[in-house]
Amino acid sequence: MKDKHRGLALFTTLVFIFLLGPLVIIIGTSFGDSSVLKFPPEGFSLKWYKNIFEVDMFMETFKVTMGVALLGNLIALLLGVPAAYALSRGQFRGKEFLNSIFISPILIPGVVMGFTMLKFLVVQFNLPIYTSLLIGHIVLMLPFIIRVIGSSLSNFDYAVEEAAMSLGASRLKTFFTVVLPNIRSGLIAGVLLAFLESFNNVDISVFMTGPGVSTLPIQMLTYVENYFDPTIAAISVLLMVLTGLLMVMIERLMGLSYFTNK
Amino acid sequence: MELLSLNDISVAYEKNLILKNFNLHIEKGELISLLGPSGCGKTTTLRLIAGFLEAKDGRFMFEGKDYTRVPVNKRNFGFVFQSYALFPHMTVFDNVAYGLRLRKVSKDDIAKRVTDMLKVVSLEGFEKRFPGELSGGQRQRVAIARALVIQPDLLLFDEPLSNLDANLRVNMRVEIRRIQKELGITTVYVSHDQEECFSISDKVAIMNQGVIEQLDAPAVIYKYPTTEFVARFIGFHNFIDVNGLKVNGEQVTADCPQGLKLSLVHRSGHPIVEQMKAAIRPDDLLIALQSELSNGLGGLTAAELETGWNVVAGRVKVSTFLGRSYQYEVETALGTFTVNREMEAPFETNAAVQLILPKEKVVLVRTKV
Amino acid sequence: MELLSLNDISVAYEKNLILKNFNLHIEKGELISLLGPSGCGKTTTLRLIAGFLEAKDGRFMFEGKDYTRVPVNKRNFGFVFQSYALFPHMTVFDNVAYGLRLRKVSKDDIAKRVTDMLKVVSLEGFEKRFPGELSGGQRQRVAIARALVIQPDLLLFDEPLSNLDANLRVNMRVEIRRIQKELGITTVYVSHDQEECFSISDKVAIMNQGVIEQLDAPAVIYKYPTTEFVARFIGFHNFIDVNGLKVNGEQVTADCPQGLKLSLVHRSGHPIVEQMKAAIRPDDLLIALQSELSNGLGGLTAAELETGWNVVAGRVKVSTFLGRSYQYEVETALGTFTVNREMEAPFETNAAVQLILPKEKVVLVRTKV
Amino acid sequence: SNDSAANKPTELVISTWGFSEDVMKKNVYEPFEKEHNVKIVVETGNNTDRLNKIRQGSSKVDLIYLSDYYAMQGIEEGLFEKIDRKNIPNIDQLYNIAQAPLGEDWGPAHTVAQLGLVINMEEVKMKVESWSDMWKPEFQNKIALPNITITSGPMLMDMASKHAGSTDMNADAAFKALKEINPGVVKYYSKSADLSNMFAQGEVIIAPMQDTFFGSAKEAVPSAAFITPKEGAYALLNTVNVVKGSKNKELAEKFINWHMSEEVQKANALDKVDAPSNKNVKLTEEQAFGMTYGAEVVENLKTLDLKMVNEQMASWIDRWNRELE
Amino acid sequence: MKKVHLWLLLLPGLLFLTIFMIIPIFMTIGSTFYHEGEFTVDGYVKLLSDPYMLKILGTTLQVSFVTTLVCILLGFPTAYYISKTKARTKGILLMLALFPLLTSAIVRSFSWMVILGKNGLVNQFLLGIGLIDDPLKILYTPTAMMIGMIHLFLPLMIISLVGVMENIDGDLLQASESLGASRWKGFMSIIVPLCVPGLIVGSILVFVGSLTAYTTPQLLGGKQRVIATFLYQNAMTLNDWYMASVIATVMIVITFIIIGLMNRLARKLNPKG
Ligand SMILES: Nc1ncnc2c1ncn2[C@@H]1O[C@H](COP(=O)(O)OP(=O)(O)OP(=O)(O)O)[C@@H](O)[C@H]1O
Ligand SMILES: Nc1ncnc2c1ncn2[C@@H]1O[C@H](COP(=O)(O)OP(=O)(O)OP(=O)(O)O)[C@@H](O)[C@H]1O
Ligand SMILES: [Mg+2]
Ligand SMILES: [Mg+2]
Repeated sequence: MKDKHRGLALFTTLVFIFLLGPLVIIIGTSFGDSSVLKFPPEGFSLKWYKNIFEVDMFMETFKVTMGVALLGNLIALLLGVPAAYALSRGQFRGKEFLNSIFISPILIPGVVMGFTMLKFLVVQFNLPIYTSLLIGHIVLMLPFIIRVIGSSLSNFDYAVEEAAMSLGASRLKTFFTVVLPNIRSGLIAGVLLAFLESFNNVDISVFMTGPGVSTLPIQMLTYVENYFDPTIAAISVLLMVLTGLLMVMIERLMGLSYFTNK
Repeated sequence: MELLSLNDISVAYEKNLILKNFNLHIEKGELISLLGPSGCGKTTTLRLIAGFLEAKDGRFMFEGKDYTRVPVNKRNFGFVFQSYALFPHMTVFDNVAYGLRLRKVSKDDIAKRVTDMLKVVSLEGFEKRFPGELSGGQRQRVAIARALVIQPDLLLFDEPLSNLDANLRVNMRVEIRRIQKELGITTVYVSHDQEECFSISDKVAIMNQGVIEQLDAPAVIYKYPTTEFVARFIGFHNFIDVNGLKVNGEQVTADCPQGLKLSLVHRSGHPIVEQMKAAIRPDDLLIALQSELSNGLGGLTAAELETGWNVVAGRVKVSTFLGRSYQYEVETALGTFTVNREMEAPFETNAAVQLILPKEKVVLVRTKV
Repeated sequence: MELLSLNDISVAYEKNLILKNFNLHIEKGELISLLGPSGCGKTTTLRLIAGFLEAKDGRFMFEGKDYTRVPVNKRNFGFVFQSYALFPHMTVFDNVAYGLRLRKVSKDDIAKRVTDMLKVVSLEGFEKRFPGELSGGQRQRVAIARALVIQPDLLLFDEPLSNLDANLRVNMRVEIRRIQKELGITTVYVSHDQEECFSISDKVAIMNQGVIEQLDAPAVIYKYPTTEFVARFIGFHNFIDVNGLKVNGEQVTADCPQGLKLSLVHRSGHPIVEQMKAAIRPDDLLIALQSELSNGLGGLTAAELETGWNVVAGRVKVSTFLGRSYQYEVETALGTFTVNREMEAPFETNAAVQLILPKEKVVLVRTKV
Repeated sequence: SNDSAANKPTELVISTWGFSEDVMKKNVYEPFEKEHNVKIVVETGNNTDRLNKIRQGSSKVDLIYLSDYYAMQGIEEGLFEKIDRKNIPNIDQLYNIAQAPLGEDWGPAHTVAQLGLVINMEEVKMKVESWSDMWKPEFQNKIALPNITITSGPMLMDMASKHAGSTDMNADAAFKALKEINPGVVKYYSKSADLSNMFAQGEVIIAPMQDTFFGSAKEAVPSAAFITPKEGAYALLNTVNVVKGSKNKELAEKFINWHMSEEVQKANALDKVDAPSNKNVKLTEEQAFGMTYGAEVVENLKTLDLKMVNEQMASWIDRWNRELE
Repeated sequence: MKKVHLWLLLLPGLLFLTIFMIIPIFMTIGSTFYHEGEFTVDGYVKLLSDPYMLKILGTTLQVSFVTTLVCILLGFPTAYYISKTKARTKGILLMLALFPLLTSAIVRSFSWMVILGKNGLVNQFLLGIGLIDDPLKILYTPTAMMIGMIHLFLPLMIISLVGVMENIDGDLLQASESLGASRWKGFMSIIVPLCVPGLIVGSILVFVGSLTAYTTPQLLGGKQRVIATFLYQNAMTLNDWYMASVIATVMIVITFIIIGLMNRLARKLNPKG
């Protein structure tokens, strides 16, 4: 098996170099001395990192972004998981149609969605900015939750659920003790993707921010409108470190193979 | 005491009616097997009883209560799945303990009962393994332990032993039977394996296309199948059309094609109707060279043998070694017969032989239900 | 002519050695079965031959060429998987046609050959279905058709019939054997089912923990197992320790525990060594009430019977109906014996009985390989 | 006044770009908050985003900072309150150009920047002194120009029509000139930061650039120089206006007055945030480096007729898209 | 499961989407047919009768197609390799593949400038080994734009594919090989069709992403315009939401058509997918 995959391994390595190479540059420049992106960086300095904490808005918007991504994710899970479950377990007409409805938010250009939501949520329904932002992000996250979790659900043998029920577990109990642990990898992948989608979103957030409510990507964008120094590279690096730590933590908590069953 | 009854139950997948006006009554403490060809509805029946499927029509009574709409998890029935359906994320111990935990059994009690049950299925020492780390046979045993440990009111087995090798299969079925009797758990058992069904059951139901064709004690079914389908299914490979049945108490004579005259003892008491066939097993059919024909063979007098009663001439076409015996395909004017005979050296291909149908071994079966 | 040979092959998963110095030689046109308990390495052997696994050591020769490193797709071996491994996205027709298409067979030819093959496996009319829409048995037949249709140089079957019901299983095995003989395709066949192995094979290899313990024609293995393991595996459920063997041509006498004296005919020609046991099948062991003992029973004279040669006294503990016969567990001073007897009415539990070990049916087996 | 009587601070919502927020807070917001018992809430974003939100009419913004071109759009669409100049006496201290860049009814400019030419001296062999020099063949494939959609886009139109010989802004002339230079343009940039990067990467050696960003370009390419062409540099005025419907108009005007004060303007200049539009602010040469400073410079900056620009914009963009590819 | 239960599970999500997205979007689309109080299709006529617009649309589609295709070509083998590795390695590789998503698109585009620019790493390298004498112009070309977008979207493709590949029975490839298929042929005829569901999801994500991407083309592309440019110009610069909605509707329709075509192609590859 091993030699047969050697070509593939090489290919994969190259793809990863392609994927990660730019990140190395970002990491490099974030420690550079110069205020322009240079690689290899000249000098060494932590001033860009210091700068992050000097600009209040970075921390404030970071909090908002995290809040929206986490709270939104939670709500998207509450809405999405039952739907994904019904879609994968139920046999009914119009299932395909519902399926496509649930992924439709991916298909609409971000600006249009953002603008539409501004028009309806903020202007028409007169919802508070933060609520609108949250709703916008939930809409954004739902398809990821439903798609990813749905596909791992459909790969999970229904007989196992029946076994649990025959042993006396209610549907809800079955879901939490048997289904959930087994779709863990899909769940984590879905949550992660949705989280990233929300965390990086600009298109929708741009319309849903207002006085005192803004998100980190918007703040970063605003920042580059005016400066281009490696501060945002430094932020990216911090985010990567944060995520890395988070993943290591998940791994520690949930065992070695949190991404994959078996 | 009747524990369970299915009354005029119909079940359908989409528009496909699988069970139609299905009836089944089971006494408390009984082990009843469902036997039938693939696709006849055995699993469907089990799933209906378990509550995984809803009947379109009819009623399901259990302990005198209407269970038709009782949800699965309120039924306290143990189910052993054809595909194991173990919880992949739990250890063997946790799999077995699952039902007990739901019943809020104390920790110590759980440990004890699970350990005991794992001993019963010969899986001591496997407590910490995950299902993915077990062989097929071991998984099946975990599934059985998991269903048994909750001391269910009814046990449902869907081909629980189909992935075990012969020895283990025999051991396990003896165990299942022992536990079932000991605990007095009423059980419905589905299997492909006839010997397994016969050996383990109080009663066997032979199913055909969603209908029970015969429900009787194993020995009765084995000896006295009522219909051609049942007979065929339990190993009567040889069938002969009969006409002009003459009944005289238990003694029956019949005319068959090609001038064959048949004399047989009809003991089953099953009614004799218009459309019937005579049937006999390969093991019961005697095969002999002309020279070997002798008085008393097959319960026939020398005179009878000579006048051709119950004797068919033919030629050996194929012979197969079966272990205990050789099996012959014998070509006759009435078609091909299958015969088994224990012997040291087999007949040659094309040898001319006589087939004798012992009076006591030929049964009459209806061609229609 | 030797077609295939495995020479001192070793196979390991990670660090687990599954086959160690494994040897197997197969003649052209032969059908050889691998029989053995779950986990003994049958599938591993097949996968090695197919080329899915690489040997750590040893050589695999095929038609005189070294095939050890020939890639799977250059081998032209048909493989029928235990888990079917049908292509879920292709219809039955396309599944079967897959190998032919790769061989650039013309469209018409493909249509013809696939249709023929589907007829062989009784799946006419299923061409357009997808594997997901078939029952287990139907899937298995598609898998068989898919492997057969390419007219492989070697056919490898991994429990191809384990999901079929008894009748279909018999039909299919006859079909497999017929096609195999007709096309003269050398075949390696793995199954749990002994009768299946015996009936279908030219030779049977009994495997135990990665080693072939005996490789012989079915009838030889059936009658003359060489080791205790083989004997146990093929249905000799009763074993007795023997000492003081006295050999006189084929006549052998032995002393057993509890003063039992055994006299037997040793026909197999297997060498007689130090550590041996006497073995007998439940079917061959005779069971009788004291009153039934008579001259000639089990090839023993009345005198012998009276002086206790080959006779063990015991009590019936359990009786089970097996269909053809009843099976009894009989408790004796030498342990529990298992006996089958065809009879109308079974012995009562606790009945005092005599077990007679017919001289011709007792075999001597080695306790070690 | 009455707001000092109430204990609960009034909320004043300010929409701004969001750069140097720390400095703005220190120099502008905090002192004002203290003095007037106000709580300042800031909304940040670029001109278009913020203007669009005002357009939707759901915003609670009181004051909005916009560059003059976008402010003009707001005015045209009636999004702003007219200001009462009496309440903003500090306006008198501003340079003329900053006092009423969009008309007497509308807000002043709190800072002035200029669009000049930045060149990489090391690479440029000739002497550059006019906007027209950009059309020189030497700069083929070495020049970047602003995109029509950004603030300096219309200024490019102006340069181009002048280059084509028209005395005032003439779209036909401009596009003729643009088509001429187009094949040699590396890129029409939309972000100034992007432009610094192009200098750093050696993609371009000349480009019109706002002096505000020259610092970073200089850092990237030490040999970069900022040149005021002989026709004059263009003024970039950042203005502040009161949003229609503001409940705190008076307070907002007080705030504008505060921002225009010498004190604030000087502090911001020293922190290198905004070039002062208050002519009373005096800076040393070093302090003024990189900033549009001094009456002589400021009063000579060229301005465009933004009303006309606004009217023409849609058709310009359309032609731009079609003709420059 | 009972129908009632099904709907109880589906309803919250469905209602949420309907109220907060579907109705608003339909009203936006609907508004493109009403301009100044009258039914009209002027916007569409204007857009679709303009050869220049059609050309831009064509280029955009082409770029999106190429991006999607390259993502498939790069993502497929990579995902396959990842799916074949052991659980632990798989976790790490997936995590690494996800990492680029943590970095804002702008930062990533800027880093590509550092790589592709005249003084960039690629040119320095090529000049260094003497392969070229003058720096290549890569930045500000359609190629640079596509590289940037591929980098942006490849992780999504990989993740979608790994998801389905993990669940493909390993025996299938062996079965095909035993029937005479080479590794490549087996891969193409068995693995690829079975990956169709993941391929579709991945392709939709990449395709829609590159169709609507705005910043990356703006930063890395040269003078090349894409349809999203017009959407943004109309929406943000000109504040012409009528035209913006028209363009958006056209883009949505195109997306649906493309997805329809992809599904059709997929069904050919894998009728059960
Ligand atoms: N989910 C389903 N959808 C549609 N038809 C089904 C479904 N499950 C089973 N069937 C059909 O119902 C019939 C009875 O199926 P069932 O599983 O009860 O058979 P069985 O007797 O258990 O067979 P086997 O011995 O092969 O397990 C079969 O014809 C089968 O094709
Ligand atoms: N992929 C694997 N990794 C590690 N061990 C394995 C793997 N596959 C099989 N084994 C081990 O190798 C041994 C032989 O397995 P094999 O599948 O050959 O058994 P078998 O004789 O076919 O059994 P069965 O009758 O249950 O199919 C078993 O002990 C099994 O646990
Ligand atoms: Mg079944
Ligand atoms: Mg196996």
